[in-house]
Amino acid sequence: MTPQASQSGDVVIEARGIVKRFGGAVAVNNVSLSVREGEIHAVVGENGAGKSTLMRVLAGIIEQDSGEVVVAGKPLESGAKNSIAAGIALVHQELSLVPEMTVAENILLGYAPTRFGFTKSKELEAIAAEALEEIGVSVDLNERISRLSVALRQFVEIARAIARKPKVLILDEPTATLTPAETDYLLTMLQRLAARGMSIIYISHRIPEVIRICDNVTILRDGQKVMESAVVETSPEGIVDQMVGRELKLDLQSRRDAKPGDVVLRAEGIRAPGVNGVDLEVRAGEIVGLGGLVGAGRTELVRAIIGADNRTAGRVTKFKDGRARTLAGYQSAIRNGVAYVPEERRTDGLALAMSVSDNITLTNRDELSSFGIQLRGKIARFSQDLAEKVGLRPPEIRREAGQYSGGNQQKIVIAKWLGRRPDFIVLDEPTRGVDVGAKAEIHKLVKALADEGTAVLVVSSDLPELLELADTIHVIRDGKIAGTLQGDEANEKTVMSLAAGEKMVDA
Amino acid sequence: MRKSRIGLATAGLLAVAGLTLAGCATADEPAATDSGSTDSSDSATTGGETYEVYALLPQGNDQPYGTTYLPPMEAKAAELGINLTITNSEYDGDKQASECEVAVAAQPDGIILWPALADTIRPCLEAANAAGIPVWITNADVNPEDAPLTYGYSGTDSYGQGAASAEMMCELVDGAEVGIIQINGLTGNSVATLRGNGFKETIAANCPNVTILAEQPGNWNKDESQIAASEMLTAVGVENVQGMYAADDSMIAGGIDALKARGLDPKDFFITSIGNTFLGNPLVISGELDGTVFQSSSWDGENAVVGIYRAMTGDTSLGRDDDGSVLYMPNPKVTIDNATDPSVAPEW
Amino acid sequence: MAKETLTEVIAVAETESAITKSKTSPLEWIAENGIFVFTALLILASVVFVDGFASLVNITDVFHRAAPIGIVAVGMTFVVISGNYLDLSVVAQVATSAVILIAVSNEYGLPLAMLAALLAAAVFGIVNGVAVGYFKANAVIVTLSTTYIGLGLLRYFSGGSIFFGPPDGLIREFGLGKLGPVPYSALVLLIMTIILGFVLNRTNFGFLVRSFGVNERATRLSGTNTAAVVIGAFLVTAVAAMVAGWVLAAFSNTAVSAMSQGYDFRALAAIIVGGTSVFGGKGSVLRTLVGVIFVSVLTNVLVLSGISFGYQQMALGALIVTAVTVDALSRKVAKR
Amino acid sequence: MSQTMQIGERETSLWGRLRLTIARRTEGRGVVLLAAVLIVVAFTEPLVFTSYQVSLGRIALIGLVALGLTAVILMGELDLSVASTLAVSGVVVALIPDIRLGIIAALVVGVLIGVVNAFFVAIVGINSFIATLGMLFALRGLAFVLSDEAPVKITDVEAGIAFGQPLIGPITPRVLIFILAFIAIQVFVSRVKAGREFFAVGGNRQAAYDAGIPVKRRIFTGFMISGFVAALAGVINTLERTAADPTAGATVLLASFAAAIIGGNYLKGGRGSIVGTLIGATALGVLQVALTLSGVQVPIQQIFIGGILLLAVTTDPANLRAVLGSVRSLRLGRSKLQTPGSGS
Repeated sequence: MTPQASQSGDVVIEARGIVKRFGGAVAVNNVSLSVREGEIHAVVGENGAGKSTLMRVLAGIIEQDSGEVVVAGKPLESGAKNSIAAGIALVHQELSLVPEMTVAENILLGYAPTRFGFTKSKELEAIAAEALEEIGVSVDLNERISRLSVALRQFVEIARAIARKPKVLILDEPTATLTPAETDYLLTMLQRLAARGMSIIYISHRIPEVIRICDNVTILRDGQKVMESAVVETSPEGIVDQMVGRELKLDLQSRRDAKPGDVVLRAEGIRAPGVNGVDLEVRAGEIVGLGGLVGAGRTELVRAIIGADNRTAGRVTKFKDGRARTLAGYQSAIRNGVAYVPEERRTDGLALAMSVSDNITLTNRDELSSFGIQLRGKIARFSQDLAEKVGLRPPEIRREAGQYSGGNQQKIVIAKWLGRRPDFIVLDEPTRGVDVGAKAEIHKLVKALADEGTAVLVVSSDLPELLELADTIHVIRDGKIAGTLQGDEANEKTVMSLAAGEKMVDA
Repeated sequence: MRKSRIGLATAGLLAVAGLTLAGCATADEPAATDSGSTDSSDSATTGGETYEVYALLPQGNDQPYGTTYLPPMEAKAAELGINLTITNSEYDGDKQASECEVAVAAQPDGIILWPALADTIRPCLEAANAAGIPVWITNADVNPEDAPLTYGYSGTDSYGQGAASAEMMCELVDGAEVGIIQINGLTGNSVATLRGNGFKETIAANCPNVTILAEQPGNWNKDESQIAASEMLTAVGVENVQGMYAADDSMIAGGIDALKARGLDPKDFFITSIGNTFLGNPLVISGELDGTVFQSSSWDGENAVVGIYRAMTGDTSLGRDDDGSVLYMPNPKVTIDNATDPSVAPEW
Repeated sequence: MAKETLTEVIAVAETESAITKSKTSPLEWIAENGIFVFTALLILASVVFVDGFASLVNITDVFHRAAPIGIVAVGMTFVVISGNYLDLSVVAQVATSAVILIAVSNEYGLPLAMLAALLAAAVFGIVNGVAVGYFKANAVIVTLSTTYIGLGLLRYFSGGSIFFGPPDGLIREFGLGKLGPVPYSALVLLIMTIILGFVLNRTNFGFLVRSFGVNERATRLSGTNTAAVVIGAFLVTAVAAMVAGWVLAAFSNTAVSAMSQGYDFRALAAIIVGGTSVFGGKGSVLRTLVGVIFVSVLTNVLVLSGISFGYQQMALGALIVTAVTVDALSRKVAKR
Repeated sequence: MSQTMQIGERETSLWGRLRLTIARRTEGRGVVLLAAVLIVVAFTEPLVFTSYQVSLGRIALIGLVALGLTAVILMGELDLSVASTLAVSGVVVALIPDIRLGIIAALVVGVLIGVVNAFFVAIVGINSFIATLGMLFALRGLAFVLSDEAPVKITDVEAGIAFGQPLIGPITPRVLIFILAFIAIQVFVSRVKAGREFFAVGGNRQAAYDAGIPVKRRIFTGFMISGFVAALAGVINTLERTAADPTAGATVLLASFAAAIIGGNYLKGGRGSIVGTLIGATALGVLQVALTLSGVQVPIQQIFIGGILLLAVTTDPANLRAVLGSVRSLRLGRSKLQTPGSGS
């Protein structure tokens, strides 16, 4: 289904039948895409749909296995230098700035103007200033990046792209780390740039943003293009349907009826970098969700609560069969039945180079050893059971955790905590980078846990997920609870408006 | 940012505290071990005028020899009203050269120099002369061409020690056709080189009937020497070996243990060494070590001071022409006959 | 927030390569098990081509070479696997323990001497461990500074003199003792290897050392007191260094602050040749043992063939570089 | 809405600017230590200053190699082979009769060693720590082999001695070369594009690749610099001492590291400065000269330098913050321990 994309100006960049495999897995499967001068072209899709991979191919950072990229009629050789020469600039999703270099240097990283190899600092600063001027952000050019806020770094990233006077500007989730005001500013800025004839490829999850500024939208699912259309000819619902496919939608309705028990954990006046005084309670058998925009301080909050990061103020009390314990630090939290499934699975959740059973043993050492000596037989049985309980596929506990897909890895992380039979579990972005199937399974798992009486605290940026899982949703904004939504009063609109803290940026 | 500044402050304070502590340490030092710089009270006792002297040594109480070299030196200095400042370059030529610059800059009445590396001290000597500071060499002499730049030398003749050990070897062998193995000191160290050459060349000259079948460094170390010796025995075949030489007693002790470990009786071998230390002397008495060359650390230390005193008081002048400008340490050969003689009582 | 970052992309790549890993390339196999083969070959070649190598006395010599440095190395393996590069201060530790053993036992008897040595080792281990584990300071610099301090103290208090054990004491007997061609010192090495091997592979502590080496953050977030793990690793190294000091002292029945020079890098060399990765995580105590044997045999053979010290050093250097090159290349192949 | 938006603080007051500049520097600890040393020394051993040319000489001796090493450290790599490089180049210059030829040859050797190191690190992909460890052994061996395991006297001793003499005032060629080397490398990493990019290679290698920076070439440059500088030090030592010592540089490696670390260079790369290294070297040099003058015995000196080094690493602001933080949050929890049964 490809209704005519809106026409204006001539094609600047065109991708033809791009295929990119990693080993056997196909990340991008025969995707074509063309962008015209002055067009803002949205590329949307679920996590792992292949958006970023496709953009990396366009930016020449990775080479496609087949297909070609054509810029201004000429096929583009792979390689960062070539694509930059061809006027393509990519604003990376994970910030790719050098912390100890100045703003100006970062803006022209690798392309500083030189005379006999010497950097012409005057000219350097002039160009950098101009670029910042163009996006209308004012920041001290000689400041070290390491001393800038995340949002400011994001703008420096963009300035860096602009500084190369690109014909095509690719932005990968640029608003992920921005406040609504900043987001709004960014969007107007992009429209301004497009108006001056710059072609922009805009990757986002936030449909309203797409609706607001984009001319055409390409939707990817599982590495394939499922739809290309002029934005005016589609609707938010239409886009979401194409992004997620149907099955998840159905899940959305399957709320569980929770019967919360006693308070299991109470946090009072929690303060930490990015967290400004939060009180919350989680009850047995209750799933409490933390909503809000990225950068709102949700991860910081949960880490401060369980002590994974130091908190500057506040007190956390854990109740277990009537007895109250104040949690001093992370280790005491774990000892008192707290479990934590971290946001960064690959760096914080698992020792990828170790086997599944090793990872499971990591949290259950005491149970699996006597006098400090590990009991191999018990370890094997124990981890085998857990692997099967969480539906790890294949449940080969000798395999390296790193050999499993994202979904399975997440199951391993959950498994290693289930072994401790926690009565309070924190899940931070439990299904990030997880395929739809595994996602559903993990959701079932979490619900089951709650039904067994475990108190659950979920952080998620994936609204449907939050709405499906949580009985109570605290929406976090600027490190505080902006509002709390119970049961049916929670929906995409209410959550988002609380999260954005103002009239939502809307078409 | 604030915390980091606190960090810096703490670091600074502690650094200061540490430095002041060091000041105390230097003061307490003589109490702790009688070495290092003597405090002025010693010189005060002598009445008469006191001299400031820098002693640039490559070892101090971090080596057995230095440990027994220093006390007599300091005692003598106190007696002669000399105020010593002692440095230790740990056999690092560059470090000693730099210490020499420091010494010259301090404009003392005299400098005692124990070259870490004979080849590298020419600039130091020239600097000292330019500043009109007499330099007395101790323990290891400078190269002949540099001798004129010094007021004199007291100490052993490392080459001569090697030679003496070789002479004993020749006597022991007494014309027979024998093969021996040689254990050298630390590779690249000048004393090691001199002793080695002294031994080799004398053997070649006096008793060509002795063949050096193999040589390896023992790094002044007993354990390393034992392994090296044992491996050399294996390499050349025990049956071909009738003798062994090592550049000092610690190493020969290792070599002798290597023989014992093979159930061989050291007494059946011609074995010579250098030092007559606490380790070597008993071996001589027990007859396992046929001969060694006595080196007296106390003589060495004392005469270094005597020498510079002469230089400062004008008893001897620049160059080596006037008599008494060279005091060679008697290097008596120690064998079972005189091993118990008090004159060669081991000192280190 | 969706974050299909490069890491995710690589994740897929890794997954694939990992699964295809089942059929390993020959080069990889060599990188994995090469050291065992090479050691066997080296020994075989030496037996055939080097006269006297196979003799019992010489085997004893090889063991004497291997024992002290080997004991240090198997201990230091813990620090390396925990991803902290190495412990430079073993030089000071070995000498300290040796001097204490002889000097103190002469005065107050062996038991007290051993206790004192143990105390010194504990101090070394804890200082290093706390600085690295708790203050998160770089291990190389920390252990470098503790080397300075340790040697300084040792020299200051020992006055650098040589200490002699009694000509016929327990120490001496142990030093001379042999079981067939195998000196007791080598048996100690063997026992240490077995014990530490067990600790590393079968105990919670060893497990944590490994997982810390693989992924510090994940280990910490699993509720582990990682600082304690690091301190433990340095303590194991310190104790091993202490035992090495005893063995060394017993072997020569003398002790001096200047002994055990260069044990730091020589031990690391053996560990690396054994195939333990300095990135942490990968490696084993057994590998270190084999590495030590390889290096010792090589040195022994070079000496037997009358090769001078200079060439011996060059050979060792070349060996290290080749060992890691093979490893690196194999990893590159695996990537494809 | 407005066409420009203001994000993040911007200092305008002079004091603020000053604070900012200080905050941006990495040499903090070095400066503090240096200040401490200078103050104490001023009282205990004023001679250190009156005969400053000596102190200069010692600083140059310690610092030269450290400067080159810093270039590598900035990229998050290590070069353990500098000491051996120094020894080899020293022997080379002594072995070649013609001094000019010798110097050139020695320096070329140094650069080649750098190339070999870089080859293993950048091309083969070995961790620089191990690669250079291998070179440390191999090159030391080479020095022994070339020198036949004994010191080598240079042919033209007089020239050597002349080389040791001050040129202008207290400035000996060594000091002059040191200053020039400092200026050159400082300018290189602060003004030259390639040099600035060392920070990118060390600070965020992925970003460096993405930005099209030739990372491998930079690594080669870095190791060539440290090799060249180490060789330079070897040449200077040999000429000044009129002989080459194959065992030379025993103390160089550790001293250089100490200087770099005290100067606030971050071993993981990306953070630090040549100025810092200079400061670190100065602090160490002055300290050593002072200790020498006061006749402190070597063991005490070692305990001292070790202690200061230990301080320098454990007081890295980041580490300290972490420790303080965890201590505080621990207190936070402990202070409020409750009696069982309360609440719920």
